[in-house]
Amino acid sequence: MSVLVNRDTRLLVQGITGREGEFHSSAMLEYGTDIVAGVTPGKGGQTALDGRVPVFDTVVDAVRETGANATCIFVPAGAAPDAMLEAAEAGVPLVICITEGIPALDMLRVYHVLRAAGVRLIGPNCPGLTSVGEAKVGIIPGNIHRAGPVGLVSRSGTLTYEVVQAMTDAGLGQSTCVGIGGDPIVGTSFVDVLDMLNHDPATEAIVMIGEIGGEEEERAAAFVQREVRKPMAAFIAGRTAPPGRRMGHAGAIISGGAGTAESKRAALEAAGIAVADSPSQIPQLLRAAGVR
Amino acid sequence: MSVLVNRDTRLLVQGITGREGEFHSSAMLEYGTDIVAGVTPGKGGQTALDGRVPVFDTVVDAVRETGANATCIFVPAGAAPDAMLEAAEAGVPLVICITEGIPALDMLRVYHVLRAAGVRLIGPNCPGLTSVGEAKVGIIPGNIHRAGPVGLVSRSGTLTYEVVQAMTDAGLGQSTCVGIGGDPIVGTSFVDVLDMLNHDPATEAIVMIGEIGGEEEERAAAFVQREVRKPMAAFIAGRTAPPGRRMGHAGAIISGGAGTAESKRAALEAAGIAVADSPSQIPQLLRAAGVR
Amino acid sequence: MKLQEYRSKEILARHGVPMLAGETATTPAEARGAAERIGGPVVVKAQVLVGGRGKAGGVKLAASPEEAEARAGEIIGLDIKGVTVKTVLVAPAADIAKEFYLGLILDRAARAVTLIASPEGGVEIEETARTNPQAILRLPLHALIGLQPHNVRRASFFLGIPAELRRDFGAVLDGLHRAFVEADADLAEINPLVITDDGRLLALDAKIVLDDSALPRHPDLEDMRDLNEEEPSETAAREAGINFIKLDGSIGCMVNGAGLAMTTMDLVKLAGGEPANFLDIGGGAKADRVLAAFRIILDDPNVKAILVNIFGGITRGDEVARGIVEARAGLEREVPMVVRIVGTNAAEAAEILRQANLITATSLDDAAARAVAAASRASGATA
Amino acid sequence: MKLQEYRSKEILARHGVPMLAGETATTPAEARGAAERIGGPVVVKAQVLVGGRGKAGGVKLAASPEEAEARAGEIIGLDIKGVTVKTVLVAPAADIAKEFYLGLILDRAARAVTLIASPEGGVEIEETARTNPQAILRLPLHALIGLQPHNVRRASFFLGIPAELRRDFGAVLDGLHRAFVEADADLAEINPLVITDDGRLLALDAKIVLDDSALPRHPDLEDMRDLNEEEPSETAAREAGINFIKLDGSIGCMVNGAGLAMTTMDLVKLAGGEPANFLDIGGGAKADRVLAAFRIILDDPNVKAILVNIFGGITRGDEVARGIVEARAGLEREVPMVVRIVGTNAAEAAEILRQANLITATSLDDAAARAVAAASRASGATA
Repeated sequence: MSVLVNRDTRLLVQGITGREGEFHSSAMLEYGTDIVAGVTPGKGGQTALDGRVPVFDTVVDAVRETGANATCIFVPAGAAPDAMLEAAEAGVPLVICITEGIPALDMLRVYHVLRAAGVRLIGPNCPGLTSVGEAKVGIIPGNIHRAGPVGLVSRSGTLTYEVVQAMTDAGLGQSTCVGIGGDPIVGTSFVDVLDMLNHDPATEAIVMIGEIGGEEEERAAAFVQREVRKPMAAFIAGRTAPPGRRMGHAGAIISGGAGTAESKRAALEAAGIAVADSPSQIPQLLRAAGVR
Repeated sequence: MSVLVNRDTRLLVQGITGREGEFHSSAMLEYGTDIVAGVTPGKGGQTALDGRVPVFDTVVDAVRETGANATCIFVPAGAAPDAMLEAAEAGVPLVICITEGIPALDMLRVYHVLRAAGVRLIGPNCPGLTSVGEAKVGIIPGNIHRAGPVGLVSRSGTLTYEVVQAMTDAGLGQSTCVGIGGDPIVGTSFVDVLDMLNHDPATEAIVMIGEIGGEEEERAAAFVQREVRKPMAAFIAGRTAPPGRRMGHAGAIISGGAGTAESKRAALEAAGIAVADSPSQIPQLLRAAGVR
Repeated sequence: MKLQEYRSKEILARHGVPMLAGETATTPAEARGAAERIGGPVVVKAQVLVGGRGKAGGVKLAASPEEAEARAGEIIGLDIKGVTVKTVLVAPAADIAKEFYLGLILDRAARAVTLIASPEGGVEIEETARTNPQAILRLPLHALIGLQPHNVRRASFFLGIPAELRRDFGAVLDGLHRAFVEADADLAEINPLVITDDGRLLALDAKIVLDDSALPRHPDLEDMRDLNEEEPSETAAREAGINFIKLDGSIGCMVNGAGLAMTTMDLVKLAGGEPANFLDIGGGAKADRVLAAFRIILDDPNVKAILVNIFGGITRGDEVARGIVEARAGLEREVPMVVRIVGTNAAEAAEILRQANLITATSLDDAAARAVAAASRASGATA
Repeated sequence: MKLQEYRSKEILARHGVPMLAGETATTPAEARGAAERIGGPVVVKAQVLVGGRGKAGGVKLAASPEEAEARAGEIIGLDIKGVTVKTVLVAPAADIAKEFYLGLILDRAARAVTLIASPEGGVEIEETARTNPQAILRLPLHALIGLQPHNVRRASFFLGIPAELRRDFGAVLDGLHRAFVEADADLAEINPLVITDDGRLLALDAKIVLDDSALPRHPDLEDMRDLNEEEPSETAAREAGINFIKLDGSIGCMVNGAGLAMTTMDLVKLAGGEPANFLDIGGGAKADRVLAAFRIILDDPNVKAILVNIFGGITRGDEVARGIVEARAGLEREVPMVVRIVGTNAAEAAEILRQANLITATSLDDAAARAVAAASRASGATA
């Protein structure tokens, strides 16, 4: 078992013939993800990835011809909002958007339209997700994973890989790892993924990687206190970040005194979550909580 | 019992100090409807209807102070879309809009915003509704009713009164009578009301009054065939209407050969509904179906 | 409200839809002048709102200004389905390589503005819907965010627009959509949208139907109304705020409420008569409006009797009755009147009407039957 | 990107927000000229992006052009929280009867643009939030239909705008909203919005913060960037496409990924050091970008050691290592470098780094400790 993606995921890649799209699609195929179609307007009828994936002009065509049930978006920031809307309109129930640099007001519209349509959006500006051994969607390197009982949710990219690698090195495998993205407006929150992992029988423990900015970690803490009984460990990046500056991620900014690493740590600890000082401590915190 | 409104309805009237709003609010109060508040921007703090109803500047204020759980809108067409949005935003779950002449594109937006917010909209361009003996909201004359087992749903105003009067004269009382409105885009369809009346224990038989234009009567027929086992009678106005002309109601137009009275009659009859040639036949059709 | 082709094109051109500019003419000489200014072959097209003008001889090619004058002479004054042509549009002729249909409609079933596209342009879309429905794309647009680039791409690929014209097609569809929204249209279509032999995308014909409810906020569009194609009595009714449609029968109807007005017409027909009109006088039935309504009805010489059907509802029946009696006194022509007033004080109303020598009725069926009988007596009397 | 007051006002004025037009000046003489043109008393205001300029002496009244010149002379060159004032705004002084706060923010929690209004204008809204939270209206706007008339009414009644100014208030809020949307702002506020003694509604001060992600589609707004208030190294980084923020420590950091870059800084601090910067070099870590990043880091004379932390992920570690070695060769200044490369071919990468005399580390904690140690050795050596 796993959450969001698994062996039944029939993946469409929007922007499959672009440099990024092609490169990461190839890595996904190699991991074993079932990529059934690509979309690049104007290249309908061609194939991508050495003839292994048919390309369509529109998402509607791709879904009709291949039964795709999830899409991974690699198109540039200017076109990504429309790509997400196109996927939703075509009835794709799961949209994973890797693209970074999407204007926030564009994302507000997309967020609300997709939500009203009942579409699950992961990202944007996220590394994607992996259900270990089943399917990998996005840009997380496949070779850092090892199958096991720990679910992970994170706002970061390489920091997530760091934590996953540390767990794998310590012999702690993962069920599903989800990068929700570093933008102020993302489709799926910590709480959403925590809820899924909490109900996933394959997940016995949960790791959460947060960072400064916003209040989603605090909301997650409140949710965990109320709902989650599985062992948890967490890390919050940005204790040394100065206020009022965007730390790379559009969403990582301390403003008006809110969104500090300290307030997030405090909220998580108050919810009974073990918070690490360094990513390398995550495995030992999990071990201490009895995770094998 | 009844549908949509009853003794627990705490009604707000938007536009209560206007000519129409005041006149009909007075008639509603007289009928026994519990009008708890009015809204007229700029007249907050005053009272209406001889001091019987407090007036507020905004719907939010009115709801907070009086617990209003339904609103009846009498404001002019230019301001009515905003009045509906205001009611929805303030959390009023039931909006009845009497106003006619609202542009269709305005209604499209309002329809979708209210729907996403889970707000039930009746109208616009409708006479309102009466749950006989409990509450009357809108402009249907109260004195034509008699309490009883027949539910009614209609796209018209005075034609509805005609049918109700005919039933009352024949000794057939009504449970709830709903005018859904004559515009092309209305919040509540025949099917919606038929579904409610079908589940209402106080309603033993149903009368449906349609007219030319659109396909809602045909959809209603399909629904009735599938779901409704209560006796039904119907009337469709506009057998003599020429195609391509709006017959008063913005929605009453035969276009491209669709929306004729004949196609609607045929659909209703195929669904087992007795269709009258004249409103005056409705009571005898109900009697023939065993309604007392 | 339907707009003439040249008006529709005016609006679309404002939103950047590419087309060959033309000129209107109301005389053959004007048409010749227009053709001279345009240069080259032109099309002379009758500006009428009824369909099928091509088959009726209302659209003709002309190779020269002289020919344009001659063709305009044939078309102006032509009767097309009861409408006399007053104006023609003289526009440059185009060499057509491919024709498409592109339209937006207010789609009540989908509760959306729906994009309709077909590679079978130049024929009515209803015709294509019957003969080749799979050649039509129906794409409801999102009601809150409108036309999106992916909608445009979908239409473009469906129509098979060549790659080099896709950007232009996007501009056409975007312009059509903005025109639809800004004019508060019920329908806006380009038919045909063509690709010319030299590879340009052009709107050759256009039709816009406006939402009557939105006209009050578009006085500039209201000014585009073509009174030539409206019954004078309907113009008068509109100006008096009365919903009125002229029909061919002999029984004038005056009713409050649109549904009840249609029903009244239906019952006249059921009683063996023919309604002369649809007339909804609206709420209140005030004396001045009643008088205006009577005048509009009686303006039609075919009218032999009038059926008044007022469901008083909350208004008092006796007041309505007095208004009717008063209004009748001001009329120039007298026909039998059957008046039915229901609602508060209906009995007092009936008494007032009887004293004024009006025929009364309690049931609507009865009122219709009496009106039909009165009209047939009146026809007999005048025959 | 934060905009200066006069830039923010420029944008709001374009959207019809009423204000007293002023002029900017960079010398006392220019300020005098501006005051002469304006006539009457003026306010001279330092144009800086840091808060609290009033308390710092950056805002002064002047009754005459002479006085304006003198006040400008005091303000220009003033150091406000580390920023040297280069520009002042000279604007007509207003007689204030009432002050309000009116703002729009991108509200991530509500996933909406949220309207914020308070009758306590002239103070920072965060201050009011602490001292008198019930004096603040927070109203999330509908994300798909935006500001609606009922939102305006609610704000207007909340603020107690007098009836005769409600229409003007609607125009102000509407203009603020259009400015917010069209500029792709994160924040747009008018503080204070005032009613003057003679009953006019005016925006006396304004602040707009733009969404950096949307700047590429607003080249005109990008041009409003004030390089005077940006570290030159940050300007260079931005132009090189590198996410860089200068800090006060001695350990330069070069990391791929924003979250990992913050974590690296945190671990430097945890190991007893102080990070000299945040630097996210992005994906791929190409040689030319690595070189640019090194140069930007080393431009800071405080930097005594560099910590490079690259999680290779899908890119190959040996390629990254070669890029780093190559870039290092092109540097003018040499400091100890601790390089950690994780991912594909990490062992080969470590070998390449060792051969080039770079300090390597496998764990991030270890890398941070080594960097702190190297920096403290280097500080000792130079001291």
